[in-house]
Amino acid sequence: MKLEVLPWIILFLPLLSAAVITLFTQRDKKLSAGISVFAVVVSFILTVIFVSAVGWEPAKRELALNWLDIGAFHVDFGLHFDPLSLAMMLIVTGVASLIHIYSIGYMNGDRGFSRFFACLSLFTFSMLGIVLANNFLQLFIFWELVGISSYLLVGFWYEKPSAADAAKKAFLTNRMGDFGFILGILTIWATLGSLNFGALQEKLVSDPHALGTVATIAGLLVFCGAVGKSAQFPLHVWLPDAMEGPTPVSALIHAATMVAAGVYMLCRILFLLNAPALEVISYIGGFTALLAALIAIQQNDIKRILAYSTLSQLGYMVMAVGLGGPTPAMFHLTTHAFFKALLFLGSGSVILATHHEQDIWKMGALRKKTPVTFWTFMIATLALCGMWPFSGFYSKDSILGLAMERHNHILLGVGLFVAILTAFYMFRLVFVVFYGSTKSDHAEHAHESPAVMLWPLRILAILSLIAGFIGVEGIFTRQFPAENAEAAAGFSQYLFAPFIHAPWAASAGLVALAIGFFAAFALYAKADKDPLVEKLGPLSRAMRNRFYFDELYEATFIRLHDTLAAIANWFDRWIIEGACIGFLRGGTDLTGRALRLFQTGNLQTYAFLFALGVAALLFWILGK
Amino acid sequence: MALNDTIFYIFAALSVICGVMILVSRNPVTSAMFLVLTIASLAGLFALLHAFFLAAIQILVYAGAVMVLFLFVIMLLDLKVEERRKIKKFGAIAGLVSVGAIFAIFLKSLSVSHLAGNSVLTTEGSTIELGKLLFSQYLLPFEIVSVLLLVAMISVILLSKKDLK
Amino acid sequence: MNLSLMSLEVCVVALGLVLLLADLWLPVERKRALGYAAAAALALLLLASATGFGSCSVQGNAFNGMFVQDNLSIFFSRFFLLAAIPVLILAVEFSDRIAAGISEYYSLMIFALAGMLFAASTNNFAVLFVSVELITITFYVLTSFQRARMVSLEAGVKYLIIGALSSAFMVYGIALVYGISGTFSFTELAAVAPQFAGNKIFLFGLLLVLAGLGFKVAAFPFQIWVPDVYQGAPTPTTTFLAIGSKAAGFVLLLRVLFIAVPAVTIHWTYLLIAISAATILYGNLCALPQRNLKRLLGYSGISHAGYSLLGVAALSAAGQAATLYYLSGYLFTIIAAFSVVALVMRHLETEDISGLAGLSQRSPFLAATMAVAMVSLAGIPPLAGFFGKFLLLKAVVEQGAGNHAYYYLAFIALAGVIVSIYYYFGVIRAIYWSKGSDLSPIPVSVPMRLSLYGCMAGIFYLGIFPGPLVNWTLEAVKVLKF
Amino acid sequence: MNVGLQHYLVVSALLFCIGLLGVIMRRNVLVIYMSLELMLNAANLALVSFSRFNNNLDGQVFVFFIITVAAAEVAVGLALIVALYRKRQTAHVEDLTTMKL
Amino acid sequence: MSILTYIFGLPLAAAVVLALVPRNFRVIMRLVAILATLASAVLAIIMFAKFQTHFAGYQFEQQVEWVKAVGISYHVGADGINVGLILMGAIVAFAAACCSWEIKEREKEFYILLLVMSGGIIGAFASLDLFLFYFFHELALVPTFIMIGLWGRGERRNYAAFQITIYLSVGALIALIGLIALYLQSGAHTFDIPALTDYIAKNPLPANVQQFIFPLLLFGFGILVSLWPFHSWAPIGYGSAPTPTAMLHAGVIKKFGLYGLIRIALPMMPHAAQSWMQIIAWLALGNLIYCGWVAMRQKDFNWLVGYSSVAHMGFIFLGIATLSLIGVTGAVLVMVAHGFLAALTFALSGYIHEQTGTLEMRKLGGLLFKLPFIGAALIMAAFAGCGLPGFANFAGEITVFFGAWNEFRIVTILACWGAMVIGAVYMLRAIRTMLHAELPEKWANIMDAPHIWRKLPFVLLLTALLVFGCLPRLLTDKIKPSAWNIVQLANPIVAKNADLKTAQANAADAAIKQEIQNIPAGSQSDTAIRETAVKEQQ
Repeated sequence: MKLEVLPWIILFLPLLSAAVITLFTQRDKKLSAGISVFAVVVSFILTVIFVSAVGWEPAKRELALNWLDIGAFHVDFGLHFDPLSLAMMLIVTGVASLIHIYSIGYMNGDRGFSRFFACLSLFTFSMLGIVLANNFLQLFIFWELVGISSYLLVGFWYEKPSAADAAKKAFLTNRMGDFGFILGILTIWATLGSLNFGALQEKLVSDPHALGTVATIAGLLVFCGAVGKSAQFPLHVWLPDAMEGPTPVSALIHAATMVAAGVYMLCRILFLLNAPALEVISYIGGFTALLAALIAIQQNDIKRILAYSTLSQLGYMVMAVGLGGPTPAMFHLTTHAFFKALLFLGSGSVILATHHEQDIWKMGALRKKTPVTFWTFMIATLALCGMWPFSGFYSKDSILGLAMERHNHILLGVGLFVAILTAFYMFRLVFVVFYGSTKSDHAEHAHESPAVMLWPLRILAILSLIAGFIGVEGIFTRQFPAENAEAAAGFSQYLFAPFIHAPWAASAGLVALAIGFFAAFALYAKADKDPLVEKLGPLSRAMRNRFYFDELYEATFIRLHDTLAAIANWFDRWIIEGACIGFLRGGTDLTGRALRLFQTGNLQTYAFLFALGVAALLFWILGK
Repeated sequence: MALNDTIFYIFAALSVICGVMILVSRNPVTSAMFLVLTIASLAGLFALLHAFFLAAIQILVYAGAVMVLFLFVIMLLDLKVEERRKIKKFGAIAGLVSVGAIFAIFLKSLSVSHLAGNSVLTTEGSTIELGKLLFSQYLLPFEIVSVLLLVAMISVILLSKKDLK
Repeated sequence: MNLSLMSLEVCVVALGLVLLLADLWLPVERKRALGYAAAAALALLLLASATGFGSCSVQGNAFNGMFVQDNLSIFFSRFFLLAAIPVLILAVEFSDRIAAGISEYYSLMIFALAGMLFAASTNNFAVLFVSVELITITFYVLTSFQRARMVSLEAGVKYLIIGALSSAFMVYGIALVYGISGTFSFTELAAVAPQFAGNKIFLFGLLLVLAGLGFKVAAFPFQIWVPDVYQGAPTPTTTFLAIGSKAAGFVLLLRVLFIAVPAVTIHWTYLLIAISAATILYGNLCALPQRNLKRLLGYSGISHAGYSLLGVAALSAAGQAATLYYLSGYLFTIIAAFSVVALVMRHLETEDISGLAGLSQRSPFLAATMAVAMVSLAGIPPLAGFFGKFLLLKAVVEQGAGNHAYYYLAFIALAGVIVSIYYYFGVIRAIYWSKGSDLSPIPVSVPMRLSLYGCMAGIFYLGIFPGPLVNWTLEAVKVLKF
Repeated sequence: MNVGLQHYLVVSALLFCIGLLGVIMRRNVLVIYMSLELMLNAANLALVSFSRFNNNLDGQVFVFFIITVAAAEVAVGLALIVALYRKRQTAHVEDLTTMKL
Repeated sequence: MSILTYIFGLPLAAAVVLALVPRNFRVIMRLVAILATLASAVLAIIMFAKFQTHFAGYQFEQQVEWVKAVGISYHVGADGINVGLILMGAIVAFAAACCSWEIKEREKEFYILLLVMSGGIIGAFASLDLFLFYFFHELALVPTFIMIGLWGRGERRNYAAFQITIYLSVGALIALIGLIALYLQSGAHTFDIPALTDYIAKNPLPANVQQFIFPLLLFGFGILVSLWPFHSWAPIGYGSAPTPTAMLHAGVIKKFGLYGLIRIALPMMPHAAQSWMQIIAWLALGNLIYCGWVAMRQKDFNWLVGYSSVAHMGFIFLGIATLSLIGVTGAVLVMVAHGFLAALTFALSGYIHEQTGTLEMRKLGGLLFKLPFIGAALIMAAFAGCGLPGFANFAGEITVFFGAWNEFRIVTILACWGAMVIGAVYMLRAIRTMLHAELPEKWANIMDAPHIWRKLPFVLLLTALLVFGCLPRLLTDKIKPSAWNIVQLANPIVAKNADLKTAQANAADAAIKQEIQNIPAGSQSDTAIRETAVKEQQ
């Protein structure tokens, strides 16, 4: 078998499984799950084989088939291999494999079991498509396909109105981002005449000003896509709602992979972005990180806390890209994929343990009852908060270091403050859920999850622990050579690298962690209800209400659109249909009725009209 | 020629006045009588135009047959004086205006048109001449008219049958 | 004198006489079937004419040029014969509603037909006058034939008065035309007309003649009698009036305008356009709120006269041919429509559209026939009405390049078609989707069924295979100027 | 001024118009019918005078046809009116409006 | 005889056969209708498969004299522009015949009308003679009216039937005037489209004549396609139509006007076309945005779909307005895609209506529980409707955007908004209200499509959407050469500049293909013979 066939198999195997499940094995739940898991695991294994075969060479390789070719509009369906995409493939198939396995346990007994796996497979296919896309339009196509999968999975329990609404909201919000995205693609295509990343890069390398005046706007328009998919401010509102989906979905799509696609895409098209665009991107990222972290402090739903945490971390990544550091961004993306997936899966385990209870104030003291969950959750929390030597420490440090390197003190400050907040809200969560007293019956009768769910937790825990110092960063540096690259050679060097490269950032990060931890400990170690609600007062309410963004959008944007729709509808009904057509109809009818009045039935009238007709006829011809 | 002119004016005035009387008299019998007079004066004009045969026919057929038919019907139906219903003024005025318009246009056209008007008038509407023409040149319409008369005959019989079987 | 040219007309007149005579000897109960015999005889004559038997299709003049037999007259004589056959069959069907003199009814129809045949061959104002009178006077009687019904008599009187009025105008017009030109003959008139084209009395006379013929074809503003007469007359009469009398008007109009005085006609572009447009609009608009089916068909008849006038107004051979084509399509369509009306409304006092309700259950055949007829009248393919309208529009638009008024005319015609679709589909709606209370089946006799089949075949044939007739109409109008 | 063709034509037109007015303004069907006869007679006068001044007998022949046709028409018309009267007991046009609009 | 004649002749012949079948043989009538449309669909697929890609001329041609005096002939043929439409028409006709289960009364009339409609519209797409083209379209149009009136639903169906009848007749007649004027002004004395096009290409019409005729065709055809603001017949019409009628009309017949614009108006009146395109683009925006907004406010699902189908026409108009190869190709692609989509959506809504008796969205909800298959198909249709990739609509719409971007920047941006956001809003809202959330008690007894035969039409249409969505080149490679011909005629300047390279490539391509064509082989022999004949003439 040729090596070129492998990626196609990797890509299409999940799709095939989705199709087979949908068409043939809807009834047989076990078989469906088996097919789906088999497909994604095989994809993962093949990816590993492929990666080991081709290595991490930055040399670009492409496989392409022509998809559409009309004049200047030429779109390939191509696969693009470089360290960026290969690493992302590994992450996607790997995390997806684990979550697929986890889902067997989590979704056990659900009536949409087969459907769930079909959608999950479809998602895996779409996500791989984004990763492998070699041109803008293909990227856009898969971009939309992950949107579909997300919609289907968020609305998986469609009988719940909140889930159905959340799915719709997620999709529509994403669509607004995609609107900018497609405009960006159009602009770039119209200016540079190509959609292929390689070709575009070549053009821009040979002539950096090829985009001319539209450079900034094109970059920002493309960034819009990332804003939507990665839920950056101002389109961040959909992600917390998307937690209505089953927890594995939150873990896979709304934590590990899909939401990271925006960051991935920005790295992929980094060559297009000029300085002003990057600046905007970095500030949007920073602001999102801050905003989300603040909101997370006062959330009580375990998944929502994690969702805001995700937002916040995505903000970090986007900020990193904006600061011109794709490597830190991708590094953080990788580690975040592991520990955030782990956190979600852990929370899923907790939720399952407490019989679908999601309010953290109704849990408590779960440490003993769900030990595996607790320990893995703890590892993930530490990773997220940036505790040495957990993976999050390294990746977060690289971002903070980048900010410092760029002398962007505002963003550095934001980053550190967010790090404090992160530690605070995560430990708040840990203390309330796992320590303290049991706060409800469900928590009283909690039990540990089945093994099929615990093994993915364990594997992810290991990954969260080690991902920071096994050289992940190195993969990305191959693609984006750093300015002062010092290739770390060995394991121990990796382990202590941050302290050597950017000691200030590393220690500042650790200090921030400590501040956050102690604050949380002080406030929540024994609390039965949230003390901050009273202490912060209105601020707390604002935080709990997500700073009223939903309401704001509801009142402005959605209201505006609905008003326009109402006006259009009114116009259509009363002006076009009513006035114009009604006038024509009524006018014609009335004319008919009026003309008919001449037919009085009276001979004299008839004779008179006849004579009048003759007179008119004569006058017409002879009257002049 | 003065005599002819005088006769013309007399007959013309007579016919027009009688025509107006048809229009204005309330009793159908009176109208019919005035129509007879008009027809008779027209016959006079025909004679003046040397259409002697037609003048005779006019009297015989029209005044003699047609008008008698009319009177007969009037008597048969025992038509009284037209009831004095309110005359629709608007109708009358509109009628007058439209007819007036036709007449005005006719006069105007007449005033600007060149008429053939031969100075030497040779036509004599004698029976022989007419007969010749009728049975040679105009044989076809003549025959068609015969069919027409047949139709009229059948029709009248049909329409006047008292019982509807 | 070439009398043999008139063999067809002579035969028809003879047929009328034979019918009258046969009436004397036939027992009452068999008089009804006389109509079938007459129809069969006419069919034979039509066959003779179509096959060129005898001198039915020999071209030439007779009676010192008063009578011409050319392609136009041959076309129309076949047209009239074709129209008369189903009308007679319908009359037989209708005979139970005619109290007295059914064989006279047939023979009067035959005489009217003779009048039309003469009209088709007219080449002289004298023949024009007497043939028009023959047709009109016969129709006075035919209209008021249902003496038991008040409306029939009322329609008869109305037709009589307005008809006589129009005759008076026409006669006066003929007098003036004769006075200026000194001749009644179309041929001679054509030679001298150019020199009188500016003579106002001459034009005055021609306009009065036009008014008289306008009455016959039901052109605006001389259309006022149509609805009342169509409504009141016995349905076979209405049918014959709608197609025969109207077509006779058209052939005379064509002959006068395009044979006798083409030199004048050419100046009347706008007049003809206006008449045509007004006729179309008036007919269609008035039909819109109409509930009485016969009256509705009357109004629609006005509009169809308007459409046919499009071809006249176009002042081109294509237009004249289109008029002929359109009339041919109208022939089948209107006969089918009126036949259905006569059959369905047999026992109803008024011919309200609601009487059609449930027809699709009572007699799917009649329902389908009526629907096809309505669709054809509305001018929708693949039926005759469509191709006719297509040819007419084509002729009109063709003139549009030279005179933009024709474009407006085309649009007015379109507006008319649109309006007409509304009421024609109203009829279809009544047939198919109103629930009727009376669900008794409607019997249809075999000859009637054959006649309706014939009409349907004609409607479809002219819609789908227009080629032969188009060629023939183009041949027929070659005698006309332009 | 010598009496010429114009004079005859004016008279004939006058009669024609009077007849027309009669048709329009009178209510009795019989009178209307008489007015129509008057109109035909006006035409006759025109024809005869044209015939005379054109030195052409055709006009007179035409008058002959008109008279014949008019006679036939009158016969039919009167029969019709009589039939109507029998049915409706009226000869007024205003009563003949069962069909309208 | 050309295969095309069979494709539309079969349904028409079946209609005649049905007329002779007694009224109570219901199964036979249904069978005849389904078999006839199936055969026609299979033939259409064969024809599509045999179609020579990259060949710009007409294939499967047949020409027979009809009315010689007027220059009308029976002339059918397929090129890239109509090959997809014919295929789409035939498949949709089959699906519509399958969906005629819901008709329970007067089946005979219904099936006859349905077959006439199917045959008529496919015939209209296949014809290469102006008169025939119009003739067949009207033939297909009339049954629509009767079907809405007779088998329609809702209280306003009468009004709807008349509204659609009158409105569409207005459009058709205006277009007829335009066509006649075109025929007359060209001076070619033929209604034959290829001949006329060639003739006009050599003897262009004067500018003022073009300016006169083009609006007639534009607005005449525009009314037929529900060009804003002449769209108001569509929602009410589709809202009241029986399912098969709505499927055929919205899916297939509506494309006639667009096809006419592309086939006739653009190549024959380039001057006018260029000057009108700005206006068309803005009107297209009226469709896309305005009708999208109106759709957002609809309470009845069929009305919503009606408005959405109106909105989708905006893409096609926008594509046409570009007068560029990409735009026109995209427009044709959307035409085909939307045909399948509209038919699918109406088939689904018809199924739901049959089960629940209402399409008022507020009364529905949670239907996905009971109707997993139908619901899933509806969701997919909604996805296709808001332009998600994987479905043919996406390929078409995106192509249109790429074509329009350089010509009408602002319009394209707004159109994107309409496509990406507004379309998604109303489609997803509908899904949300109808399929999601709790199932009301009263719909507890509704049934999903029970067996494969009931599912067949939906599956077929979905498959078509997916196949062309994933492999758009199946269509675009066929469309491209023909679209190129048209664009060259319609917009020589742009064509020369923008697409020069493609043109040369295409020309070379076509030349090679032509060489191949010249060897008479099997089924292509008629085309090949025509080719040779052309050469000989030269």
